[in-house]
Amino acid sequence: MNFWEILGAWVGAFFVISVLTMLWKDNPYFRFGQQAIIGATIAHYVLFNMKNVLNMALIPISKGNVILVVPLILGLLMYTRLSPDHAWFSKYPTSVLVGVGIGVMIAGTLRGQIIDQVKATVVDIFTAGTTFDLMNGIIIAVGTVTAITFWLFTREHKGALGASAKIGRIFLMVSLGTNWAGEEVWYLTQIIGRLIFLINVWIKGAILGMA
Amino acid sequence: MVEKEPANIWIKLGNIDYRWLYALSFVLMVIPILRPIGLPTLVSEPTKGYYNAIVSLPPGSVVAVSFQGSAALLDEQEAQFIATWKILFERDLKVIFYCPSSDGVIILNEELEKIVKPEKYGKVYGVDYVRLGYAPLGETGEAALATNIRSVFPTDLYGTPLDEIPMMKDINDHTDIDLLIFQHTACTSVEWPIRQWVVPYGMKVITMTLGCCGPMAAPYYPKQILGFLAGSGMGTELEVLSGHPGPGAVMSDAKNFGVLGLLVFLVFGNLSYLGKRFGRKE
Amino acid sequence: MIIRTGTYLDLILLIVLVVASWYYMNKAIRGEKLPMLRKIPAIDAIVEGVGRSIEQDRPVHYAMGASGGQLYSTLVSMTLAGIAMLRYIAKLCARYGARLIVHMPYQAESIPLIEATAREGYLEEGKPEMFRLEDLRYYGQGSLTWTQGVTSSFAQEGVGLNLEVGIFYSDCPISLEMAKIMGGMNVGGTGRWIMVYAFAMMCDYVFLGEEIYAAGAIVSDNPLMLSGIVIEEVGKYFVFLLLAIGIVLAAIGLDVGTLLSM
Amino acid sequence: MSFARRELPTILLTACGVLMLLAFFTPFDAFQTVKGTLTTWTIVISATSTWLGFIYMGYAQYRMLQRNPTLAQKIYFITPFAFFLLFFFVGVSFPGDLSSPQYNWLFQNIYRQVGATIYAIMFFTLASAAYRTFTVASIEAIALLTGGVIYMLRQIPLFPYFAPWLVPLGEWILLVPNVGGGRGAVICAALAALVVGLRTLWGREITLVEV
Repeated sequence: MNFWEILGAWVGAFFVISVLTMLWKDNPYFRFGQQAIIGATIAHYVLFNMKNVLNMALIPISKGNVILVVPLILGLLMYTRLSPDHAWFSKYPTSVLVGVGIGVMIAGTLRGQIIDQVKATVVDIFTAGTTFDLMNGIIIAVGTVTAITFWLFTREHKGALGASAKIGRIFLMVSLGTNWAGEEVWYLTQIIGRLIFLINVWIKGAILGMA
Repeated sequence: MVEKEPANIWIKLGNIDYRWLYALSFVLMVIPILRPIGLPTLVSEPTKGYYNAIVSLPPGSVVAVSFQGSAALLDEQEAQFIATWKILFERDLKVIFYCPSSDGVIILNEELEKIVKPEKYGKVYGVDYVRLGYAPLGETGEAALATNIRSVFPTDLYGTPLDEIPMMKDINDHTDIDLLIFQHTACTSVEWPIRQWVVPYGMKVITMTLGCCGPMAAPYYPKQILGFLAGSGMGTELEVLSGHPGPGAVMSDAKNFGVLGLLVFLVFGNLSYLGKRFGRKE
Repeated sequence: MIIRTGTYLDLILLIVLVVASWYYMNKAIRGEKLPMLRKIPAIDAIVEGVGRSIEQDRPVHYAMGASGGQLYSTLVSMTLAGIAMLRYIAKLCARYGARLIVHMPYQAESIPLIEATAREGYLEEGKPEMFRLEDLRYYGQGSLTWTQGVTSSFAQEGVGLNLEVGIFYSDCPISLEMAKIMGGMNVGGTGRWIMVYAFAMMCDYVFLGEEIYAAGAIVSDNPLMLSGIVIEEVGKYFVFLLLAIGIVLAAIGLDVGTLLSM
Repeated sequence: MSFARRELPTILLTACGVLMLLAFFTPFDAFQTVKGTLTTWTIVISATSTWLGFIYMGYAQYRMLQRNPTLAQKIYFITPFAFFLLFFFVGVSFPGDLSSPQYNWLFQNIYRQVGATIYAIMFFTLASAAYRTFTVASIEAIALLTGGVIYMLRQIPLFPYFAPWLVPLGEWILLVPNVGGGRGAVICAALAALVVGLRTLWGREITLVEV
């Protein structure tokens, strides 16, 4: 390991341990690390976006693409929020962003999250090759329909609707449990990765010089 | 004391300070990292399919590797990568590496130069393996590559035109490639090689991916893809199967141990619940 | 063709929703009675939580997620749901005199909207002087710095009610669990199903998935917003209809996969 | 005045949204160009506004120092600015800017190293939450517990070795009941998001109009 690698291991370990102490309790070491990371991440965020402004607005404007002055001014209008009298100017850039966002959202949601889901539910049943697949397809369809009934707000959940919503809730709970398990094992890999870094790279490599 | 107030145990069992759980998990995970144990691993069918797809290739076959590595997700996949590179290099195969992500180039560099070292297996750059570098391919790029490699990568990573590389002289499209190893970190990308390589040309494809993406790959095995590796667990399986112990073994041991603390506490929590419940009835 | 192929069904669904919106919103404007709405317990829990915070002399924390200020992505509606809830909690805090700390998302472009909404909440209750700008916290990009900052704030300033509604990725488990460990009361939810498990497991009262949108409408107490829930209901029945038609057509041997790709 | 404060931003919002939808539903190139332009604009607007975060962070830190002017607080106050400056100057002063090896060193050893630690912390928080909630208290809780524990054990190498049936069972839970429940949840959330979007385009979303 060269000097910079060793220093890097020390710096990395310093911050990793600082974060991990949060599990024990709040302490000055954790707070120092936390404050440092705020500064670092804001700088990173600002730098990347300044680069975007430069490449996507300032350089094209200097080359004659003058229309890009408009978003630049709209972006600057965001800062009027800092002056109570002119704060309402910031509604303009916000409106453009939200307008575009809603266009993107509607276009993306209709197909991917609704129609394709319905399609998959129907197709799974009718393309099933075996009885087992067919049964699974039907279970998925039942789960989908009952889960939706759980979110019907305009009727009391009584009688048939109540039973359906109850079944839907069980499907939802299994789904939540599975999501938990998927994430938990994935995070387990990550904590082990950090521990391997601390033990093999920092302690063995940088401190004991064994690498 | 304890016998007189049995309910107290149950309440205590359900209210243990979480920090004991955290500390227990920590200790359990550190043990196998310091001293790998090598707990047994079941080698699953997709892993066997993956391994067999490589070892059954006749000598001199050409393998293309689409390597989309991501630095942030390396813990999950490094075992798969290293074991795969070792299996490839110890056989008489010609390997083409290309990267649809910029991270991929850096990771591959680290792994080939520092860990696997192809020259150790007597492999020569340009004769036995080639690195084509990075291009933001996407699904259309993978399709273009299948019909004409030179349209996407006119040169290799070091800027040498492909025609000047001995190994690449006769290789230009899917007909010259015998196996595609497709590595991806977005779950739905598993469909790319299937749509672009398997369906139109009937290519042999195997894939490597994250643990969470395994279930998305499973429906395509064994018809469209001959095998797949998902997550560090299956990376360990490949290490066991191929006899190349690596980072996966430590990871698996630590996983096996790390989860024990949680299981113990789950039992505590349920005992506490049942104890409180039946304690109340009496 | 005027309509792009492959978007016919999308358009039909959109038209159904537009017509339903037009019908029910007009009904709401005319002041006609809307169907009764099922109770969501988490809404009452918010008021209870604010009361508890005042009793214990601890602040109320509100968060929309480390990445919850997405104004121009497909998740924009979830941001708006978070904003609607912010307005409500600001009003409640102003009304009962609790201190509100807002942990802002990293998207700086959403800050003006967040500040305006929080101010508006206090203004509506006639207590604009209670609004404190320094209680809008910003932590930079990434879920780590955000969770660190939130945890640190819980530890130093205390946590009474911790309300989290909006777009959550891997940031919610830590902030929710830390609030719980430090004795706070958690209420919250997100529309991203993959993260709902964290809310279901860690919150005292949870908005399951879609309920965050319904809750935003219910707390606004505005008939126009409330009519939205009925409009969604129309959409749900349309989905049932689509499913039924699909199954019938598939049963008589048509290629439903292609039909539903129109 | 009122028009410029209230109606005009709403009109702007609706126009942007409708243009994006036209680009999605119609095949005309003109709308595609407009869509491209608007997308670039949103990036420029949001990139220009990044300094707002820095300003709000600075103000909150300053007020905290004012209220509690101890030495420790002074150190906490200076830290984020020090790290901001460190990242900022390293980011702009070396050739290659953000891709320079110097900035990359900072990024890898502080930003990324610490960023990965978040997942590690997550493992512990999810574990303690499971300890609290994974009980056999009700049918829903049992569903949560079963889904969670079985799918977790399926992913830990040791357990399938002794109980090979965990693999197909775990996969079945993931691909059948989980998909059923999850699909219903996704459809409902998507419909709700669409309704909010349409209401906003209509200029009826009070959250935006009144502010």
